[in-house]
Amino acid sequence: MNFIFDYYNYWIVVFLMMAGFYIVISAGNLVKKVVGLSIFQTSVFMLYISMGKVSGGTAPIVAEGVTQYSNPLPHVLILTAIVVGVATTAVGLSLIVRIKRAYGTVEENEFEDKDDAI
Amino acid sequence: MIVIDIISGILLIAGVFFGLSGAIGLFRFPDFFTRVHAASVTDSISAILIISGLLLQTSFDLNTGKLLFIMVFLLITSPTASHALAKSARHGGLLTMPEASQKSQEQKQ
Amino acid sequence: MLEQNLAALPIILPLIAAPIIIILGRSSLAWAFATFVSGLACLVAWELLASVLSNGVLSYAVGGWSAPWGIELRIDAANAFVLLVVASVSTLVLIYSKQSIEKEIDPSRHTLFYTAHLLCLAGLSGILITGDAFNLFVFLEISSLATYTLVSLASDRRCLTAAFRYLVMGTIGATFILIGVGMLYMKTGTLNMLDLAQRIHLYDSSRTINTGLAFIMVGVSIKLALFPLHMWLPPAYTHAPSAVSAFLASTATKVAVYVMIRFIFTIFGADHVFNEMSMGAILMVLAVVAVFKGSYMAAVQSNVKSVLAHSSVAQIGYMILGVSLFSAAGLMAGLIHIFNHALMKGALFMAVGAVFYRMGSVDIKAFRGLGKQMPFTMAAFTIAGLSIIGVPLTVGFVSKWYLVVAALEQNHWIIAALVLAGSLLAVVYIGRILEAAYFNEPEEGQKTVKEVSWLMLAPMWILVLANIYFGVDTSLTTDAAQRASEMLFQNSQEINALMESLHGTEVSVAQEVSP
Amino acid sequence: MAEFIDLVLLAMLAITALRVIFLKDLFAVVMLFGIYSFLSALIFVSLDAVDVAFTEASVGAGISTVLMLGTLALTGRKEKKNENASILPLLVVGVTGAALIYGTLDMPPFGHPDNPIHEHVAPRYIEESPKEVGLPNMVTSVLASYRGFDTLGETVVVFSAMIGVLALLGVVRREESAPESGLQSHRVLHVVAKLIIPLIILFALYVQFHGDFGPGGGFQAGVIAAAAFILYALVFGLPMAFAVVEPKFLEKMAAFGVLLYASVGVYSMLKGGHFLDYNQLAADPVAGQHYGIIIIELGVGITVFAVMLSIFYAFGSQAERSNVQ
Amino acid sequence: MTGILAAVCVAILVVMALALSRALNAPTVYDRILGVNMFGTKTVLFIAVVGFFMGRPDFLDIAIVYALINFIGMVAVLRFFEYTAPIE
Repeated sequence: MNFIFDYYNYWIVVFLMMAGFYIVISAGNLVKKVVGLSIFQTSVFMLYISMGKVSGGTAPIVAEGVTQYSNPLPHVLILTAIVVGVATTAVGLSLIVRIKRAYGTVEENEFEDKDDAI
Repeated sequence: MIVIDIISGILLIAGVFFGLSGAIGLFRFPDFFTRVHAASVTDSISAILIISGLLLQTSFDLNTGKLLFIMVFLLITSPTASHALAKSARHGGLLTMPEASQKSQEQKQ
Repeated sequence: MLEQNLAALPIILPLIAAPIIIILGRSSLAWAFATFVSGLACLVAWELLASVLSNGVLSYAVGGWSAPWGIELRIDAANAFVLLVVASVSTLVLIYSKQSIEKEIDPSRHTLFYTAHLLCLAGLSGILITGDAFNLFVFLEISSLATYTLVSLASDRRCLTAAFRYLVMGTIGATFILIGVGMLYMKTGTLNMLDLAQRIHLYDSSRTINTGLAFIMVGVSIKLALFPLHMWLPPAYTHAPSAVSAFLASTATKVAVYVMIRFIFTIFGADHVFNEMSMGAILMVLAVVAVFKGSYMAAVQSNVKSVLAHSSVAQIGYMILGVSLFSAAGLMAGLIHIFNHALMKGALFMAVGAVFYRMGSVDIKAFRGLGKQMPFTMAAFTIAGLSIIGVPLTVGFVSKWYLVVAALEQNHWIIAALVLAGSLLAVVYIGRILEAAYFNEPEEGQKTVKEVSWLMLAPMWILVLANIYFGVDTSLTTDAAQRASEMLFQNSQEINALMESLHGTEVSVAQEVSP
Repeated sequence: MAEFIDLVLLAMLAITALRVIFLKDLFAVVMLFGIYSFLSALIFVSLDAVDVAFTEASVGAGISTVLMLGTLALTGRKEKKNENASILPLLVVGVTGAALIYGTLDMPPFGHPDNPIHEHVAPRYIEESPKEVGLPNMVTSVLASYRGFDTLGETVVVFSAMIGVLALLGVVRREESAPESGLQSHRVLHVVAKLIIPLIILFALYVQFHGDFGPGGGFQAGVIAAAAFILYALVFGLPMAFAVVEPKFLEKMAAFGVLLYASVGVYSMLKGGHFLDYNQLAADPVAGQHYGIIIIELGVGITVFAVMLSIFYAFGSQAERSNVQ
Repeated sequence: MTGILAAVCVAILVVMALALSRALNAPTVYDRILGVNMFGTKTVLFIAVVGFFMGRPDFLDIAIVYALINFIGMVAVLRFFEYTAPIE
């Protein structure tokens, strides 16, 4: 029981990561692929934040009467990673807009007959 | 002190009650416009009540200001959003329940 | 001031220059400025290599915060060597790109091209010299984003789908690296690579750390386009503007190979990776398959850029093969090939870009009769092509020689034979193009063209001459590569020794307790 | 209780993610993605990562969703049925997931205070940073000072994204006066938008300069300020927004922000320190740290504001163009 | 007081779950948007209450951001429907 209590958080996060990853590699629509990519990344962020949590701790901003703080380092890393994620999303989406204009479609399997696929 | 806590508790619970009834209304009402009505009206009142309840818990510092800001903000934006949404739905051709039933009767005839 | 901060300059110079270009806003000025900055970075890289070779490892604490609390830049013989390759190729490509992109990129986007190029250079330099695992991820993303932009700048619409595929694969790879780094961090509490190496084996074969290792290896393999994760590379290099193909083919994947080497040798310890996790065998098989699949695919393409792109997959196979041999000689062969392949592929893509500049096509048909019409370009192509094949007196021969020697040293006769067989396939795909250029008459109605101008020929020929020079006088490359591989192996052995001492103490503690 | 909240939120996340897999209406997918971002930000709050929650809410749920909607307006709403659905993706995901679960088995237990990451490196940030850097918000201290180089990299990533989007889409201006632009028919929205946009900008300024003491900082402030202008552009139309902030000006502004950040580093090098060594900026190291952090946060804020807004301009102008055609 | 705050937290979570289920399975597009909007406003209240419940109410800034982004998201959705036909 203790074992489950120690790890349930990580397991659900792994499930979320895999849901996002599945959308990326299985979706035929490019917009959905990008959504999947974002979900995948967001879930990885949760893995990092989970490891920074200290039970009984509080947010790492100095306050009176608090002795136990959660770990600030994962927060810093993920702040950076979120920004990286949105940058990738923006470039990916603008590629999709251009692809739509050039090919008239954003469905993966509709490229095959016209040109090389994604 | 205890009086304030009791008042604040009552406000909070009342706020939650309205929130819950709004959520039920989201499912139970027959057409979109009545559902918007249920959601938006209860949204506003529950926001007012819950935030007032919390306001009593603060000691008139920055947090009071922030809570007031949230309340004002929600009171402005939430009805606006509902109004714009309903308007958009009307433009988009969504019908109220009486209209819809009338239309289906006309089609039958 | 410069002396003290030399280590940070290869990153900072292009990083600052990129926004300045946007503010300057004129493309002719942008070209001169970008080339100048890249040249400066090249000089700095040269200085760094010299300083590292004479004084040993250079450590630089960014922000004055010492590692592991702050971010450390760490320059040793191995990454200074690769850094020099990246910076010099970048400079040559920038010189070349002035005319090349006029033909291939819309004029309104020239400024953006130079900015993206410098950002990519900054990112690649950052990946190479940072000593912090998370900082590596940040620079990886800078270079990747710039790369997607560069690939998608071409006027052919297929570059868009190629860039998108690259973006999806690249982001998955980067996210895998992020997961892996997270797992290492979780177990050790540190992100500094040196500190990681110290603390990673505190636990006897932890499942979390081994999973982290696996994720990092898969992520890096996507970035370096190891077979079967190479699917993004051929379309990206085929449809990108020629200058971009020349730059990326000779730098981006090399940097990823270096990242793999670094993780294996300086963090996990080669013994752990190759013997306990038995990744050596997996890498070796994948590398050999990559060599043959890449070469075969190259031999059946009709688009010459596509031929070269598939050949890149094969050449990456050679590099990984060298690494997977798990010997100082093999690692040295891999490092030498990183350097040499940059020279060959850079020259080849530049030559093809020159053909595109005149002919407007890179189909193999367009090459017919070009041997007479564009003698200098095709001569450059021929020499670099011979280098890919591995003809003596070129750098390709040097790479193959060291690789075969390393394989034979470990009695891998089959591997040695396969390396030579791979060269035969290279003869086929390079031979087809040379045959078209020298022995076929141009088709009816094909336009006759002139040689390109010296601005495009000069960088191309500098690389070609380097192909010959380093093929004859191998002292510089072999010396640097040897120093680098010895250092990496020494690191790896230190980790090994640390591991043994840790487990040794654990055992002895247990023995003390048990009676 | 905290665990309970955590579990409920995680369950909601899992359901949302599963629903996204099966939905074919892309508009709904994007809406659910917005919810997913909101929920994950809530998880971050309950796991004490308030700064991260701030960023995720404004970036993931705000900017990403708006950009995705902009893309959908151009590409259509329906995902076609995938005929050649194969077992391969499921297999890949299964193997990856199994590897991850295998990896979790040796992980330090969730939330224990004596996990390795709480004992190495981080204690210095928690114990020393209020003295060494002088800020109560440790996240800001680590972000801007100890790992300032990462943050410079992050700013450059955002800048690269702008370069990428401009290279791909560019900002197209329409010459002829638009037949319809903005939400013309929604009078109430016009009034409300005029009312709250100043409030939003005020809040952005507060976030920018209060980031040293509470959650927030340059990045979040930049996004919020950009959100105010995005709201303006959405309600009144892009041409009106162009009249307020020029697209060309935004490019230079983004570049200026990066340069401002880097110039702090260069200045500290000139003063004889290492790159980004804020201790050199003033005689007193803590004061130096303070100046340094204020300037670089400003640089981050300027760049992020300019980049987010010009990315929105690029998408918005594409959408308006296709609408006219 | 903590008991009441905890109960309020749970109740708001229930409302959020209901709004979420509406957003997941909606009869019309507009119902979906309505569900998302309600989810957003309830999240704002949830953060405010949780802040007091956990004893660190100084994180109300996040609630403000939620309210703000929720509104901008709604406007973006309405704008989106100016371009595309909303009825499925």
